[in-house]
Amino acid sequence: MKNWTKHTLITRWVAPALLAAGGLGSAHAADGDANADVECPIKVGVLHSLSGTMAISESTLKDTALMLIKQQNEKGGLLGCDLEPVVVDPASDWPLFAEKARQLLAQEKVDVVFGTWTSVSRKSVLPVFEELNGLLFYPVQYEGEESSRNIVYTGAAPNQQAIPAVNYLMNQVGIERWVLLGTDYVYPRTTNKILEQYLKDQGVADSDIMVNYTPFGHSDWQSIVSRVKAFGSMGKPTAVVSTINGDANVPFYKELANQQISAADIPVVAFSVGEQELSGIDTDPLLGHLAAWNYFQSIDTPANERFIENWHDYTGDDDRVTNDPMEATYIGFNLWVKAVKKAGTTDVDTVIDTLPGLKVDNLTGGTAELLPNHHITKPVYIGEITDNGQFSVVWETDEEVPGDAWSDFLPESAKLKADWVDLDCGHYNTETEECSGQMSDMAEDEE
Amino acid sequence: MRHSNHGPVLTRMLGDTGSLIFVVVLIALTVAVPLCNVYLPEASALHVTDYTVALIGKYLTYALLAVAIDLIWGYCGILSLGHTAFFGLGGYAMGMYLMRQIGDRGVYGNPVLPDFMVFLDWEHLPWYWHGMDIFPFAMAMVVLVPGLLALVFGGLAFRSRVTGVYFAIITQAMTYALMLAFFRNEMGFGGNNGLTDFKDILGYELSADGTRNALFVASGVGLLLGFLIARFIVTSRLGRVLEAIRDAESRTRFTGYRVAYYKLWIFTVSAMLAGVAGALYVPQVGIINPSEFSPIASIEAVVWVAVGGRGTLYGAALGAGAVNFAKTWLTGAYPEIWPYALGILFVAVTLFLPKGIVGLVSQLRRRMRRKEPS
Amino acid sequence: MRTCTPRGTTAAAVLALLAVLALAPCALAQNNGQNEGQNTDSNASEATPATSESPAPANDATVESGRDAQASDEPGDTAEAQAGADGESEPGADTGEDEDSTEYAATIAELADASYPEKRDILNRLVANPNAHTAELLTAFADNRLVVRESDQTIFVAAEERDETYVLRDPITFEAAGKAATRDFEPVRTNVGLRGSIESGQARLRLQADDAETRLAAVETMTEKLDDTAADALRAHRPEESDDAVREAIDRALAINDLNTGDNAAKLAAVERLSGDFNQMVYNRLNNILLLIPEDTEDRDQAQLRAAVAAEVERIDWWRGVYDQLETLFFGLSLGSILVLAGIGLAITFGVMGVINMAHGELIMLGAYTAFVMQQLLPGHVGLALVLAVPAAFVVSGLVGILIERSIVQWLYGRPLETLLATFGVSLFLQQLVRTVFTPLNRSVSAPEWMSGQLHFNDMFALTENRLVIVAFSLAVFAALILVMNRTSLGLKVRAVSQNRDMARAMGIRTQRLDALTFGLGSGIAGIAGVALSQLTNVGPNLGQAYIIDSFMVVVFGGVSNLWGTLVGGLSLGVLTKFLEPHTGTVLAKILMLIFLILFIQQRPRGLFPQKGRAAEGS
Amino acid sequence: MKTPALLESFSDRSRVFDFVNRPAAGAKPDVRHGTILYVEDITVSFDGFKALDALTLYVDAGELRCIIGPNGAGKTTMMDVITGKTRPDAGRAWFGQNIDLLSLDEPGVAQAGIGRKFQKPTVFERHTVHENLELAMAGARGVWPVLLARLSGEQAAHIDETLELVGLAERRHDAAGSLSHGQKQWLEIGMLLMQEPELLLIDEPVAGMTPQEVERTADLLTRLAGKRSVVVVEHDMEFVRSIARTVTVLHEGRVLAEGPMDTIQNDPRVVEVYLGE
Repeated sequence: MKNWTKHTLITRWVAPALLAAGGLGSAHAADGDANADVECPIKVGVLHSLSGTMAISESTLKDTALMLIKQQNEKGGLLGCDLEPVVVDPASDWPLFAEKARQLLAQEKVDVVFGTWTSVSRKSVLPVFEELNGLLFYPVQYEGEESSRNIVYTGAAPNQQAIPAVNYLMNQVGIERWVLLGTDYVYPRTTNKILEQYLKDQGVADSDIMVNYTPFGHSDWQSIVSRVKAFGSMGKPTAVVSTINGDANVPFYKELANQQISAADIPVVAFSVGEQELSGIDTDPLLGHLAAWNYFQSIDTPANERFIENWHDYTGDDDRVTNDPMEATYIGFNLWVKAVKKAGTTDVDTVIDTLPGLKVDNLTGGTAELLPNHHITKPVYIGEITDNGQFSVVWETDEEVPGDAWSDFLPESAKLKADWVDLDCGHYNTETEECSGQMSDMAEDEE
Repeated sequence: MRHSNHGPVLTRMLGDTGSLIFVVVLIALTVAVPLCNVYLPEASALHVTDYTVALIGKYLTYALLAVAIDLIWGYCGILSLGHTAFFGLGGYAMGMYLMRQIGDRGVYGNPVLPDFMVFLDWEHLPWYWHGMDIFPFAMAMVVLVPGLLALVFGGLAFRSRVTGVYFAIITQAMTYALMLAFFRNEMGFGGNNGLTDFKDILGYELSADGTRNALFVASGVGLLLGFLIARFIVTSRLGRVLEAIRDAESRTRFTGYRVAYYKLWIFTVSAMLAGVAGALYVPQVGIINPSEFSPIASIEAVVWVAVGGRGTLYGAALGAGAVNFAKTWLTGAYPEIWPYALGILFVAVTLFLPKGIVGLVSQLRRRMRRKEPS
Repeated sequence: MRTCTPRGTTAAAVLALLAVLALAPCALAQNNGQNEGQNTDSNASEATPATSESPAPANDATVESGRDAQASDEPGDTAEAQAGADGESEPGADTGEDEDSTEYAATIAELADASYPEKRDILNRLVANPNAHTAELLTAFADNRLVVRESDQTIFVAAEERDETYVLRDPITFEAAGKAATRDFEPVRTNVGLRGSIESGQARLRLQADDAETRLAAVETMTEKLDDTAADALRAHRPEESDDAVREAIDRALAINDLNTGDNAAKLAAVERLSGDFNQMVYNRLNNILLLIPEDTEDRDQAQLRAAVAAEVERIDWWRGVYDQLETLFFGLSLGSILVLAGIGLAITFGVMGVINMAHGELIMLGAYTAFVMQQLLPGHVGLALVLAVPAAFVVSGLVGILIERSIVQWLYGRPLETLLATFGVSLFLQQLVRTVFTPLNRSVSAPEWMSGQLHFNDMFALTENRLVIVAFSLAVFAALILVMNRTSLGLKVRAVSQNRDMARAMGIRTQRLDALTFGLGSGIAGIAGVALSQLTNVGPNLGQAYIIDSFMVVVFGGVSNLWGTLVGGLSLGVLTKFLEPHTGTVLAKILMLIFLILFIQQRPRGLFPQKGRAAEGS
Repeated sequence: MKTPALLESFSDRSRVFDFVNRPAAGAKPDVRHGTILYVEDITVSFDGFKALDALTLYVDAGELRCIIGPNGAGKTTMMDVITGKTRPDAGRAWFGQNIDLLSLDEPGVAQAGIGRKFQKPTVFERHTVHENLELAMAGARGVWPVLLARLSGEQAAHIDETLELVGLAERRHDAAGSLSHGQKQWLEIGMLLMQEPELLLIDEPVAGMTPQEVERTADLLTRLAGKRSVVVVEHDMEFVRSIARTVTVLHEGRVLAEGPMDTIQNDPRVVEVYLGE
């Protein structure tokens, strides 16, 4: 904690110096006094799809954000101001995400945005956030390989989800043969690349790894499941590591059940199937299959209990489940609130400088600390699907795992590191010792 | 009022009041918006924000796509439900150029390979990426790739006289196949994430105000040129032939016109226009991704034309603007109900405004004129 | 042979059944069995309603063939009953009791902080040296009822009470050990692998059962998870076994084991013994032998063994090839039948009426939601609800279809492209309607028993029942539709109108009413397709969009307005895709199919079975 | 296996795509032998039904030929074969001595100099009368020439002339769809004339016309003959009698009888199948 503030100060000397040197009047009072810089109400953008294919996942996060805002307002708001949510619908349309992000930042002049789910939507808004110097909290597990000054990643990086899950299967279940099934897009591709490398490092032979990709919304899993079954019947314990996305999961699990592959035969560990996805599946045939997350609704802590209760009150539906991206939204929101309180302003630059090093409680009894690479520390849980559509935790990491923006298992990526405190760079090349590419960040700081 | 192909070309092309108004308004818009953005203070009521510039710029490219669709649907009766395929291909060609422009400023600092290839362990640049760093070459591809696809696809379809709904449906198949193909990461187009995080174009930073306004003007000029080309075609005798094909294909054939060539020609021209629209679109929205190929997107584009009024060209452009404006506005103002509004709009337009907004306007004008004398 | 129930809960189901049987003679009020642990006065009043309820879930569990594993960890008397029922499993626990029980207790204590592999090891030791309550202990373990007291790492068997308290028992003697607050305890975690081991441990204990069938089942379970421990246990049991069938099963298991561990002669004998056995494990082990013996071995015995094994493997491989092809064919047919189901309604609205109904997918979606609603209305009757959902979905989607026709489509006849636009609007509207009513989340539609198993031909070839049902269902729908079109006056009129509207009208057919009915028919069938799809895929607002393009492709491929074309087209597209898939991958297969379709339409612009006559020229 | 063949066929056909420089019209028919149309042994069958059964027919240059026959005799099918719409199963059809009609498609046939008027008047209803004639006007038919085409004074005069001839000068700027049935028939004849064909195939030209119009049509057709060859299919016996020099009777896809009207009228076979009804 102390360290961070020291670093923050070092990086922050630029702004005051500029002020002093040129009296460049209009520059924001980066460290200025609180009230001068806050315009009431404080606007909070919510950028989640409410229609289209992603609505199924994202609309819940919109509700979560609105609930958190409401609660904050009931507690008296922030810096004496009420928070005002600005909700827009990017309609699962990626260019529309960029447009809506621009609208939030340029027209609505929001102070912070909570939003996006898919990698492509994040990639679509990233240039906008960097250009207009906004602040986005991104709440979903993703493939890593990114760290932007203007984005805070509160979901899991691959080392906070995929690798621990594989470790569990390897060491605790004794899996020797691996099927990596994924939807054909960047998250599964990258995750599987990382896992393949990791497995090979652990001495798994090439012939014991099967990789298969399917298109989005793939619904006919007969042949693939049958091949998995054959692959898994060669005498070695086999598991499926699934990065299958959204809609394709239900038919996949249904086909597993149809071909009577139980979790005891070939367990499936999924990274995109949580409580909410389960609520759309008949879980009876899925008992015992696994998911790796940083949060489960079933984890029994007072904080989580309260959160679930609030959620049920807010939605008026006692059957609504909670899930990992909701917790990530919760953590992100609290981090932002804490940073704003500490900085005494909602000014984006100040908040970004204040954020690293802040710690907030997560819902599972630990703490989430925002690291200099704009990722957070997270505990990893492996849960088995139970018959009430929940997960029972079968394994967890001893302590929180720090999120790694650049994977150590991809040759090019291993050289990079992100550090927004000391290095002020999202992709610092440790071999050449310089911040590769991306002049826009530099340009911004000079302004 | 029918246009006639006598007299000077310009009179012929702009002889129609609607087209004339459209061209004037378009030129005014192309000039005024950047000026209002740059020179008027933010406090001014007439100031146009960056956001609005980007937004209208996007509408302009959509309008060009709509003009391209109207050219074949409104004048030749060819309903393509896969026209965003050409739009997308043009967009990808431009995206590839922009990607190559990043050079070694990507996060991995690789001077040749785009980032998404680096972390997926690609060793060489695929052959079709070569040359895309040269602007003129890339721009040629913007036109040639969609044109070539249209030529091959159209050649196959028109030669064997695939028409009407059959044609509409195989164009859906075409764009659907392209979408699936571009989603594949092995294709080397960035898969689902597509191409994004562009830095600059022709050395100018994309996020700079000047560049944005220049792109806006380019879109305006692009639409204007596209519109004029389309007008030139439809007011020529060729336009008559196209309409003849639309109304009585078989009769046209017996009159000695090789219908398949005409269709193929206009289809290819239209595809090229759509490609240009896509190329102008990409740098302004900052991303190109396979969802541009989605069959639904193509249907939506056809809907713009229907809403605006088919067979007038400017109506198509108007429709594209109107529907997209409605979408922008509703997704912001009424996020929960906008699909209802859009759905009802489509139904209402087809039921009550068979000739679209343009038809409504001329109907009103006729009614006014009828009142005047009395 | 596999059973339909997930294996993890089978044991629980059996126990629950036994519990109910044991309880049956007693009147519900006489809860003598549950004496210890919960006899304070304050609890008594609560305990009574709780126990009077308890047989009910247990009963349910029986009816639903043991789905509800939770039922068995409720009342204390269930455990008692199990103990009674499993009472016979007390072999050799009397000798050297003291030492054994100390070691036994120590073994159990190790569970407190063991990793999963260690737990498996502990389990094996417990089973190898059981006491009277081991079976009970394993059941509790599998049901996650073993807990560790955090203060001193002591293990207990717990039953959760209300008010966050546990009723505790000693894990060795199963004597009551008082009550305590749940927060002081951590569960001893199990995972699915461990539960599998527990199950085979239980099976090993059941080898001593009186009932031959139980023993047979135990042997089969052990064969499935055959390892050295299991093989040793089986070998030890072999001489005691009296039942022929069980002996046979044991011999087979031992032969399989011999393939790995036996000497040359034993292996050779095993190969002969197992000839014609398609079991996967046999195949793997045979292949292993091939790998271990070099092809040009000098040793004559080895060479002989190798030859025998190679011949057997070749034979199995041949059959595998045959079955693989059969399986692929079936996969193709089942995919095709889905395409047919999705497309057949469209063949009527699009093919016969010439209406491009972009909302067709949403009508399918409505059918799927109808299945969901029916299951909500009839909780506990999964299958019945699904069967009733078929006519219900027909009515719902049919009525919506008629509504669309009357309000929109009827004004747009002869303008197919305008219809396309308007119905596209309708599809947006319906999607959002469903989002508003049912939320954007997917809904879960359960599969009935008779649709969630496999039709098991042999160890190599099994067909999934739900696919079989759906193939049969789509054929039935198709047959019914053909009957309607060819044998009823409605069908006659529909065909008449589709060929010549004016003439039909002149002959007194009320074309307006007929249009509405025809559209309703096509839409209703889309609804039925939705019920079938609810068994295979997401029931969500986007369901329709996923199928609309495929539906159009099938209809166009088959030839518009020809129902047989739709059938042949759908099935052949399905089969073709499935035979392509292994070679090209899923995505490429789909792309190739689309390209094939484009080229096909180019060659035969009117589809597989073109309609003849002038009406076809119209569009 | 199939793909290369397909590709080949495509690349093969792609040579035809070279439409840009295609000559506007084909060569003129060679009629030095005095015969302009040779139809020999043409057979067409639909699902086993023989619409034309080894039909043989010759038309002389400058002749006005009437073809009659009961419904289903094969008259329209014969026209379809000649104009490239229907491919016969067997037989030959030549236009003059040098043009193989069976190798041409509809536009090819039209460009070679055969004009066709349909039974039901088919004009471009949404175009004006003037535009209809302009579209039909003989001249380049390639895409680029048409795109850049402008109406020369000579061509405009020609159109005016034709407008006068068909009596539609007053209505030149009206949409063709607004014309009466008879006017449409005339417009279509006018379009035929604009095509400047060597051979006109005219299917029931006077259906739906008033007696005056019929008379004018007869007059027009008679005047055309000599300069061009005309084949008229007609049911109206009065009309046929008024114009015909040679009449061919088709029945069940074959020529039943051929000769001057008087002879035909008295032919017992003809009377039996046709006139007798």
